[in-house]
Formats: sequence, structure tokens, C-alpha cells
Amino acid sequence: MTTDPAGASLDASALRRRVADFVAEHDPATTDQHTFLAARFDAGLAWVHFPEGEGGLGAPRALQPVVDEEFERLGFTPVGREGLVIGLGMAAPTILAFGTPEQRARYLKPLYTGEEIWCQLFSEPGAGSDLAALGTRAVREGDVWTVSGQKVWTSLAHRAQFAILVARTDPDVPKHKGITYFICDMNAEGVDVRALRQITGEAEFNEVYLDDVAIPDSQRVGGEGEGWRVAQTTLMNERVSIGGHPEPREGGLISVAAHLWRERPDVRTPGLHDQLMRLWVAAEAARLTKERLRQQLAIGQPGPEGSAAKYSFSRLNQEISGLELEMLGGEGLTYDDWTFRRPEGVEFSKRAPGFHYLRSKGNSIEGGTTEILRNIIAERVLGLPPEPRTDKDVAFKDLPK
Amino acid sequence: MTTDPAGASLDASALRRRVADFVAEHDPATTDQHTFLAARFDAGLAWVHFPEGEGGLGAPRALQPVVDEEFERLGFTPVGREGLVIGLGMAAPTILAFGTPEQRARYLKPLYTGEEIWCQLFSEPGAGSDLAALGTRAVREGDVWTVSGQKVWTSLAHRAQFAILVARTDPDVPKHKGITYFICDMNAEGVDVRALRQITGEAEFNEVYLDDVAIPDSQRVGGEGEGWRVAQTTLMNERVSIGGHPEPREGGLISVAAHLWRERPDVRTPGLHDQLMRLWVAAEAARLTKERLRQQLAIGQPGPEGSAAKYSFSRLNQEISGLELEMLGGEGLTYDDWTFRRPEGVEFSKRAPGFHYLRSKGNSIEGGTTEILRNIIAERVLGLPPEPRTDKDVAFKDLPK
Amino acid sequence: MSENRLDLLYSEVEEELRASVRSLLEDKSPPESVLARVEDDRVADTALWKELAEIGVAGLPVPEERGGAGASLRESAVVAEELGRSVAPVPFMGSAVLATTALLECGDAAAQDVEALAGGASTGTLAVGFARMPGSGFPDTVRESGGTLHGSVGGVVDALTADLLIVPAVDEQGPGLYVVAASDAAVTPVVSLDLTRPVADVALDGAVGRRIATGADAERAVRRALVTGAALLSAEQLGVAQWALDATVDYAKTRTQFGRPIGSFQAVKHRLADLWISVSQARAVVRSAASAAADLREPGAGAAEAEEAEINASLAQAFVSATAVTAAEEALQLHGGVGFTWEHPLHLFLKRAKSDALALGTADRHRLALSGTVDLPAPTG
Amino acid sequence: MSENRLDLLYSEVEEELRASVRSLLEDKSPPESVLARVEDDRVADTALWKELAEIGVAGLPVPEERGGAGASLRESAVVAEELGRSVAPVPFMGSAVLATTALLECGDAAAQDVEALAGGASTGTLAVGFARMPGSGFPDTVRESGGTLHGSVGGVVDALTADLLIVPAVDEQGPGLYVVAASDAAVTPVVSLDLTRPVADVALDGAVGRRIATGADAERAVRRALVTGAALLSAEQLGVAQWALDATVDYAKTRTQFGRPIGSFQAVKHRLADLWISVSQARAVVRSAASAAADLREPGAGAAEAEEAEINASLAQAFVSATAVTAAEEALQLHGGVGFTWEHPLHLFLKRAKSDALALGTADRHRLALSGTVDLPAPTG
Repeated sequence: MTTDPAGASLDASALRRRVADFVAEHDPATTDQHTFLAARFDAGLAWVHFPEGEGGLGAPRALQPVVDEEFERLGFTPVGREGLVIGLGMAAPTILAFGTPEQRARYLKPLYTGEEIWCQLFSEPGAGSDLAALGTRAVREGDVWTVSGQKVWTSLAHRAQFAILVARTDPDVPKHKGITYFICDMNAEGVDVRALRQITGEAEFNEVYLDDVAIPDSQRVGGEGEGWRVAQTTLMNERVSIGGHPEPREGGLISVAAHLWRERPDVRTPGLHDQLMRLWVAAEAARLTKERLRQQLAIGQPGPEGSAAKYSFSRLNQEISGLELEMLGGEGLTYDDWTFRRPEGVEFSKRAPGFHYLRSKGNSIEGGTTEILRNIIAERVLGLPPEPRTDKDVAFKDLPK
Repeated sequence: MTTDPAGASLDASALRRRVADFVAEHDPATTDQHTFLAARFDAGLAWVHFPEGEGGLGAPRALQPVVDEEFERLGFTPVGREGLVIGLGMAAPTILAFGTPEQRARYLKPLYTGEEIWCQLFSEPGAGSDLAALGTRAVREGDVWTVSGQKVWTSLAHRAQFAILVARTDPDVPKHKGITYFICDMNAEGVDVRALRQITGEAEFNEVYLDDVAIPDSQRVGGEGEGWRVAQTTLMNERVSIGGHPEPREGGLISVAAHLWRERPDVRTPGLHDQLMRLWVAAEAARLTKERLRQQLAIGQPGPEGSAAKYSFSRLNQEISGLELEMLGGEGLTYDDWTFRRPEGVEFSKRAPGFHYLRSKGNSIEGGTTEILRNIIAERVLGLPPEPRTDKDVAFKDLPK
Repeated sequence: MSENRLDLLYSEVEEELRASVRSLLEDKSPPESVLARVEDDRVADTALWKELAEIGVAGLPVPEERGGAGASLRESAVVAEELGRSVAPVPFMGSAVLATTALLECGDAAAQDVEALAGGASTGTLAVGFARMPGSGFPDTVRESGGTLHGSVGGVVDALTADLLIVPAVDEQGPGLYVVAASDAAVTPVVSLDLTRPVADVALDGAVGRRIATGADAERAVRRALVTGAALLSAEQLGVAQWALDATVDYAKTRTQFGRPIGSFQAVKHRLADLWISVSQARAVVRSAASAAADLREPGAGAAEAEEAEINASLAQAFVSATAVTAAEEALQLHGGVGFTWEHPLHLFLKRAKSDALALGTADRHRLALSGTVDLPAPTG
Repeated sequence: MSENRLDLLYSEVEEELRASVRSLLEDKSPPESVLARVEDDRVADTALWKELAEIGVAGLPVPEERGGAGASLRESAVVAEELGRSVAPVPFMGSAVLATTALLECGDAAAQDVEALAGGASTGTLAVGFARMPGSGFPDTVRESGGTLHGSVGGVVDALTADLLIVPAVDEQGPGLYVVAASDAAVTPVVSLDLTRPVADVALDGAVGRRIATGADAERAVRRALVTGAALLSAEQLGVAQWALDATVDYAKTRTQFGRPIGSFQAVKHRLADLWISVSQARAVVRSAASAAADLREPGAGAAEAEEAEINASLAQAFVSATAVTAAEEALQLHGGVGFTWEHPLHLFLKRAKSDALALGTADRHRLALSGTVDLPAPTG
């Protein structure tokens, strides 16, 4: 058990006490959110498992939910954090694990307070599931890298100050070995962000064109050619994001279908009833599974179930939204709005059933396709042998494109 | 169009006439079946597309159903032909295509009349889907081959006089190239047939142990090392066996479930109704697909749909028999008979629902697993690229076992 | 006739018809140009429809003496496949299928209207909601009184471009079928999930209608139009599924990940094999439904043919809806990110597939209807 | 209690219990020896049951003062998993779950019987058909009159080895629950689809019964026994599924075809990944059902806990039945020919999985029951 500077051991009750002390000093009712969060960071109560001085106290990761719940109980729930998902969920743990002291000092705090928004420049048109096939080039001259290429599926790029970026720095070695990881200033010259319209009509994502963008070597995260390993940390954190609270029964999209069934006897048929109940059962099973995973994570047994949870969630959303349209019949033939616009996040509940149906198609692609998640489970969990690979030992430049 | 010796062209009406003439000479009511069939063979009316003197007339294959229907219409339907499925369906076309004149003269006629029963010695415990991995060895000395090994899943072996057999004659070349095809006398010394009990309790199949069995070289079919190509003909004929008659709506196992539903209102629930209707629809779709394939074959456009039909049939049988048990509930907890015995063919209709369920599990394994059938469709029909293969260019003896 | 009914293949004439329709569509309406059109207020391509009409597409099952091609609904089904394969925004379903079938049932009273539609001079539609299930009874939201029609119908397919509306309305004598000039009705577009198939609400406030059928005749005309529509819709769905399969197989052969075409991965292979099997089965089912619909128009067709047409149409809707939706969904998934973008035409097919699955009765409702016809009754109570 | 109810993990105590049960079963009852037993007339392994009883398995949820282990149904569920994983032919379900739960509901009147079963001195079962759905009302095929019981019950699990039969019977006061010595009943084996779980018909022709509950108490005892049985059966099904998954993964790693282990083919991988996901979900569902069943036995449990136990039991039956059946079916398919042979133990698991799916209500009936409880009513009419 970690001991805190005052000599008291850092268990749940010690942390609750610290939160209470903090809130006593910084009244949530009268302190503005930015000031409050900055002070919370300085007090080590941002991410308790981070080191002291970097937003944490070196406490066990499992105690973070205790701190969050205590803040909530005492009246502080930060708002407007939706845009921070990549910064908080992916950039922060990666910078903590691989960043230089200067990088940690520079980026972690404004990232936490929400002053600076982050995005992720990973996927490319030619490198989706096979991220290591990425072709964006970074060439070093002295202390500056010059980066050119095209990235895609970048949410938040139009609002972000910074991006985590992977680029190819050595095409003469096998593809996993010639990648380097950078922090990219999104306001730098040569960064061109274009909205990417999706099948729902709107644009949640962007294409980002990089045209001779200069990145100082001080913005490199991890060693040259180490980018693949660094990116694994980022991706692992993407797939394990599980909330701190148990979800209630009949949460998520199943509630929309269940509500429709209850309110509208005219949509009911025997066949649809059976389908609805199958999905209700599947949704409840997925909820309990997620809850079990949350309990495992809380006692420090993280498993690969994160990938499975994401897979189940995407399949459920797709099936439920498909059923929702079937229930509606003629009403399902309509849509609410095809306007090309940038939404604030995904507003499932406010949108038409057709939107539910179309948007959920992305769930099995974004953040790792269903196919890749199943490969991960098969190889990492079940230990099944890999496919024969022809692309692992060949220089990147010699691979078929 | 082929012309017959009398100068008339061999179209459907000419063939009908020949059948009528034949029946006028050989009254089905008074001629015993063996004599009748022997005469029919000699008249070229066994397989009209086979050459004259070998059971046929060199007519188009598509006209065989015309002949069969005409014989039926005129009062002759042979009985007891179930045991001939391998001889008629697989051995005959292979011997016709690759056999020597002596082999064709010796085997085709008694095979057709039913005097001699055939079985197939192909699969081995270590070579199922990957038939080319077979390990049964045949070593030549002078004009005699000595064969040793173990074969499995051999139906009819306990009743057969002859077998079609593939064995490895050269382990120093890649596996597809060192195989040779033989006719094996099942009464030869060293052939040991043992009943293979299956999950239904009974034994439809056998294991066949070959211990230094002597096969004269005159029993070789095709060249040395050509066995893989010869076997393809056999297997192709196995998968394309489609009957000559249209099937009625609600044929097959769906009729059992439908009958149960109609007769027993107590088994009906809304959910089961939906499942039954889904399967009824699927069964009707499969029936129409098979009928369409039959029509294609009749006008000489054989397609790879044979594999698909087999796949659909196995899946349907499995799902329908599973549903049958669900409908029965408590009655489904029982079975009729676990006695280890040899059945006469598969007596689906006379057996308990549990038997339907268990026996149909074999449908997706026997005659090509579902996985192999899908590979065939993907590669041969859709032209998708093959998997990387590591076993094609290596000498058989050097392959991992 | 029974010979004909069992024929599940395509005739040479049908293959020729397919080739000329496909060639015209590939030339004038490739998916990219359809995608460009959907930003327009009026997505419907009336110029294309005129060209299609010139090669006889508007009046295939209409006798030659009434300005049609004198072919049958089997040929219509081949055209429907090609229109599905290209998601071409033309009023085939509303005008050449629903309206024309209803009018043909009305004999001489509708002769001039049939002729107008069959030649492509006018287009029409049947004023019922596109989701309407064939066996759901005669629509009662429009009433006739004193020679004029009052009421409204929501979600009518191809109404925006129609010149003639064939309106089921209840009058003093019960069910009646009326021809109304679209200019006399208020036709309001609704935002359609299917970008390439506009639907609209039709309001009638004193429009003049010409009665072309009464009572049981009117009922039969509407019912047969919907049954025929369901059969032909399944042909369109087959075309959608075929496009999705073809596009995905092509993509899987060329898209490389992990140093291999993705189509060489066994999981991808098996999914595409499953899809191919499903599309092959759909083809047999669609041919059967089209044949049964065609037989219903043969002289001497009676109750047995009507039942057979309904069984086959419901079977087709119950089976092919899922095939088309699954094909489009699998296509999107196997295309990965690019399939989720607006700029790739794939979403047009997904939206068409899902909308078609709701149109003219969902698979669920068709299974229920079928169960009654084939004596597999739903449990009572 | 709500803390406890939400705990979906295994405690250390539970893991220790699992380890000792598994070790005993691997030692005394590996699948091969179970397979050898099924040729016997009496497949049930009473010697093994005695050994299991010695380590407390017969009376886990029974208070220590009544001869039990003073644990809970959560621990019973862990044992059920292991018994499923080994298809061991012991009367756990009949004696330690169904009979014991019913007896525990009867208080002091059944104290001696509970004690007899909990220690393993006797075994018992609840005389209802094993397929019986928990919410299906009080059984009425046995009647009490003048102190003796008359009637019959078909398909009773573990009746062949039972010493005590707990018999629901209708008497003058309505529902009643009776203890009958099995020697007073005619117990006739039936040929069971599940080779490792004998079922039997029980006929009572004047057997003497000792009444242990009456009226609503008897109804509650039977209902709770069946609900608990459904929850615990799902744990057994989880064990069956886990065995099938493990065996198939092992096989896929070692079986070589086309020069590669079959587990390196992506289609095989994805199917096994799907199975693993399904088994993981089943585990969460089973833990929840076991916890809810355990909570129902806590002091102060009332209608809310009863409803929660029924929801969770139905959820578990609706979900885990399919998991176990699919796992066994996939195992057979991926084992290929060898899985279809009698000599491989796989079929024992397939037969258990399918039979369990029919036992204590099919998934279909549990979905229907659930829909009523969670206010998603079936359509009327």
C-alpha cells in the first residue's frame, strides 16, 4: 500500500478524506470549473495513479472511481468534457508512460482542465485495420521532422490544439519497426482539416492532410522507430474505457425499443415480440458482463473483455436499431435531417430511428473493427496460433500496397 | 445432336421410343430385376451419356432423366438400390473417365445391376478436410502394390465387394502429387472392416484397416501419382447428386416439424411460431434453389450450387431438428434406442426427434465439411484469392503431421 | 401454365432485356451520378425514365394493343433487378408496377390510363402508403362524396413525379378506385430514409376523381397491385443484394491489409460465401414469385393462382428482405471506414435495402400472413 | 444485501471450493470413465456422490445446524459449473438443489429430511417433470386421499437413485407437499436423451406421504425450488459450455490440416472468439442468477427479491441455454468426424446441453415469462 507524504496510507478512506478537505478549501458552488480542476490536478486528485506533481498521488488505479464518486457526492461534476475523450483517455496515459518530463509538465495539466483539446492522427485510407501499414512520412533534418501524408477518421480535429500522431520514419525496415510517435500542433502550418461526411449526412470526423508539417524533435514520444509499441498503449486505453458506475438494467438503445413497445401497442406483433425479448436478454447479458468487467478492473484484474464488450455493444446497437425500424414500418421509411453539418457529439436520443440504424453501423468499425477484435480475442485470450504472415519481415517499401 | 446407329437423332422422343421398345421386349411385370437391368445396360439405357457397350448410347447427359422417367412411367422402378450410391454415383463416373477398357468391361455392368456393391476408402483419421494429407502407403513391387493404412467413415464397407481407394505412392514429392487411385477388392487378405459407432448409438460407417493388402497394378485407375486428379472426379460427382424430380413444397424434415405443429396445438407458442415460419421460409427457399439448379443441370449448365445446396440442407436439418426438440419440451428429453447396431440406411422418419437432432449433426461433416464447401464457393465461384499455403510445395514426408 | 410456373431460369429474351437495361443504366445512371442527384430537391430522374420507357420498360406486362410490350411480369422482374442494382431513381415501382397492375385489373374503364403509363407519356402511382401490407384490407383514409375526393394518404411512393394518382377511396357503394390528376392533389415530400426513392404525403381536398372500379373489383385491383408490388419489390431487393455482393467481392480482391488481399482471409471468404448462397437462394425465390405473379395475369387464372401468387410474394418478402439488408450491411462492414462515408455510393444501397424491407409489409408480417395461408396457425390466446 | 447481489466475481472461498471439486472429479470421474459408465444400467455414480458429499457438496446452502455447510447458493452454483464441466452422473440437481430447496422452504416440518440430504446419507428429488417451467402452476397429477398418494409424474430427474421423493400433491386443502419413501413408489427408467442424466417416471399407488407444507406454503416451496433449479441449471450449462470451448480450443491448436493448425484459420478463430464472448457473458448472467437465488434465502427477503430471482433465473435460462447448445454444436463441427463418434466424449456434452435447454423451461418460454415480469407484454389477440 502506498503511503502519502503525511505518512498515512493511501486507502479509500484516506482518499475520501483528501477529497473532503479539498472541497472544503475549494467550494464547487463558487469556484469556476477551470480553477477548480487546476487545483484538483495540483492536489494529485486528477488521476490518483499518476505520480505526484503530474496530477496524481501514485495511488492504486483502482481507487480512482472512489475519488470520482466522492467529488460527485460532494457536489462537483465537471461539465463539457465530451471533447476531451481522446486527450483524457488516450493521450494522457501515453504521455505519462512514454513522454519526457518536459512533455508531461507541458501537456498533462491543460489537457486535464480542458484548456487544450486533443485528437488522434492514426488511421489512414490505406491503413485501417492494418495500422502498421501507415504511409505518412516523417523525415528528420537536424532537430526538426517534416511530416506529410493523409490521416482519416479524426474526430475533434477541427477543435483540437494537439494531436497524437504516428508516422513512418524508416521505410527500409519491416513495417512495425519504422514508425515513430509524435505530438503534432494542429495549428502548425501545413495542417489542413476537412470535414468527412458520413452516411448519416453529418460529419463527426475529419480528414487531415499534412503537407510538410514541421514537428520539433522535442515533440517525439518514445524513441525513433518505437512508435508501434507506444501506439499499443494508446489503443489499449481506447478499448478498455469502462465507466465508473454500474449501468442500470435496460440502459442504452434497448430502452428506446422497449419504450416504443410499451407506448405503442399498434407496433406489436408476435414475431417482433420474440425478437425484442431476444435483444432484451442479450442487452441485459451484455450489461451484466460489462458490470462484471468493471468489478474485475476495480480490483485490478483487467482482462481483454474490453474488446468483447465493445464488440457486443456494436452488435446490439445494430440489431436493436434495425428492429426499431421494423417495429415502425411506414414511419421507418422517413428520416429527420440529411443536412451536412458538424454535430456536438453523437446525439442518439434526439435523433430519428433511421439515424440510430445508420450511425450504429459505424460502431463495428470505429476503434477497431469487429474482425480485429475477434482476432485479438482468438490470439491473445484463447492463444490460437496466428495466421501465416508475409508482411512482418519485409521492408515496408517492398510490401504490396 | 448425336445420331444413333439407325440414323435417327438421339433426342428425347427417340429415347422415349427406345425405352418403349425395350419395355415391350422385357415386360417389367414378369422379368426379374437383375435380368431386366442387365438387358437395360446392354441396350445402352443405363446411363445414356456413357459410350455404347458401356451402358450408354453417347447421348447428352441431360437426357438421362427423360429415360428414367419413361421407365418409371412404363412400370419399372428398380428397388433396393440404396446400397449402390457409391458405386453408381462415384465409382462409375470415375472408372468411365479414367479406367482402362478392361476395368470398364469388368466393373460397370455388375455395378449397375447391383450384383457388386462398392465403398470408398478415402478419408483417414489424419486426413479429413485435407484429404491430400492421406498417409495410407502403397508400395509397388513388380506388378503388385502392397497397401497399408487406416481409412475411416466408410459406409457400406461391410457389404462391399470393391472399394475405390486413394493411397500414397510417393512421399518424396508434394502431397497432391504422390497419390495414386486404385480399385481394392474388399475380400482380399489384410482388409479388416470394423463398425464405427456414432453419436446416435448405431454404426452407419466403418473403420477399415489395410494391412499389407496386395493390389495388382491392373487395378490402378489413372497414372501413378495422378490419384488426386482422379479423386476430384469422384468428389465432384459426390457433391452434384441432385435428383431427377422436382421436390414438393414442404418436403424433407420441415414436414415433420410442420406436422407436429398442426397436430399438436399444445406445443404452440408465439416464439416457436416465428421460428417455425422462419425455417419454413428457409426450407422453401432451399427447395426452390435446388429446383432451379435441377433446371440448370437439365439444360447443361452445371454450377457449383451443388455445394451450396448441400450446405443449406445440412444447416436446415440441424435447425429444424433442434426446433423439433424445443417444441416437444419434456418429451424431447427422451430417446428411442441407443443400441449399437448397423442400420439399413438412415431411417429418419421412423426415429425419435432426438435421433433427427443427433444424426443431422453429421450432415455438415460428411461429404465435405461446411467449412470446405464455403472455401470452394469463395475460391471457385467468387474467385477470391486462396489462403497463403505452406503445404503445397513441400515433400509430403517433410510436412508437419 | 404449370410448366411455365416452374421455370426458374431466365429466358434468352429476358437476358437480352437485362443487357439493354443494364447498359442504359450504366451509361446514364452510374451510382456516382445517382449520389450527385440526391443533393437535388428533385432526385427523381425523369429524363432517364423517358429513355427507359422508349425501350419498353414502362409497359412490359401491358398488352401491345394497349401500348405495352406484351411481355409479362417475369420480364418486369428482370428490370426490377437491374433497377435495384443501380438504385436508379425512376418511378418504376409506382407507375409500371403498382399503378399499372391496378389499372389493368379495371379493364376498359382504365384503358386510356394504362396506355398513358405504358408508353411513358405519363407516370402514375397507387395512392397507398408504401409500407402497406398486401392483405391489410381496403384503405379507408380517403372518401368520395358528390364526385370529389377528400382525405389523405401518407408515404406514397413515386407520388412527387406522378401525373396520375390511382386512389382507393370509400364511396357510397363501398370500396372504389379512382383516377385523379396529380395536379388536383397536394403532394408534399417527406424526408425519406431511402435517398433514391422519394415518398410523399398526398392530400385530397375536393379533387375530382374518375371511378374505374367498384366494390369487390376495386378491392381485388388494390390487393393484386400490392401482391404484385411485393413480388416485384423482391426482384429489386435481389438486385440490391447482387450489387452489394459484387462490389464487396471486388473490394475484397483488391484491398490489401497485412500484406494480403482481405478476400484471402478465411473469415471474409466464408462470409462472402454465405452471402452468395443467400443471393442464389433469393434468385430462385424471386423467379418463383415473378412467375406466380405473371401466372395470375394469364387467362383463366383463378383462386388457386391467386393463392399461389400470395404465397410466393410473401415468401419472397420474408426471404429476400433479409438477404438484401444483410448483403448491404455486410458490404458496409467489409468495406470498413470507406463504406461509412457519404462519398461512397454504398450507403444508397443500404438505405434502399432497409427501406425495401419495410415497404409492402415487413418480413415479420409476411411470415405471419404466410402462416395462415399454409395452415401453420399462430397460437391462439 | 444489494452489495452482495451485485457481486459478479468469484470469492476466494468459491475458487477453493471449485478447485477441490474439480480435482476430485478429474480424479474420479474423467469424461472417458463417464463414457464407460453410460453402457451400464445404472449410470448414476453413487460412490462419487458420497465423496462429493464428504466435502460438503450435498448441503452447501443448508445451515450448519441442519447438517449443511452454511454456505449459499452462490457456492452451489460454482459446484454446478464443475459438474457441468465433467458431466458427472450424480444427483446434485435432484437432491442438493430441487429437493433441498423445497425442503428448506418447509421449516421445521422438513428438518430431518434436510439433514438427511445435506449430509449425503440419503438422496432425494422433487417429483415434478424435469421439463417443468417454474411459473407453470402447482402440479396436479398426484392426489392425496386418506393419507396415501395416488397418481404419476413423468420424467423426474434423479428419481432412480433417490431415497426420498418430495411430492407435490393436491389434497383436500388444496396444494400440499409430501415426503414419500422412494421404496413406496414405482420408479421406472425412461430412455434419456442425456446419457449422463437418468430420468424416470414415478407412479404412486397408495404410497404413504408425510405432509410438510400446505396451501400457499407448498406452492411457494415448489415454485422456489424450480426457480432455484433454473438458476443453478444455468451454472451447469455454463460448465458444459466452458468444457466445449476449452476442448475445442485445445483441439484447434493441435489438429493440423493443410499444413497448419486449424486454429490458425481466421474463420475458426472468429467462431471460437464468438464462443468465448458468449461464454463470458453467460458467466456474468449465471453469477447474477446465483446471487439473486442466494439473496432470496437471506433473512428479510420479500416480494422484490422473489421477483429479482425470477427475472434473473429466466434471463439465465433464456441466455445460457443457447450458449451451451451452441458451444457443444460448434465443438462437434470443429472437431469434424471424430466429434461424431461415440468413442469421443463430446457427444455426452452435446446431449447434456440440448437436454438442459429443455429442462425447467425452454429459452422460448422463459423469454415469454420474462416479458410479463419486465412489462414488455406479448401482443394480445
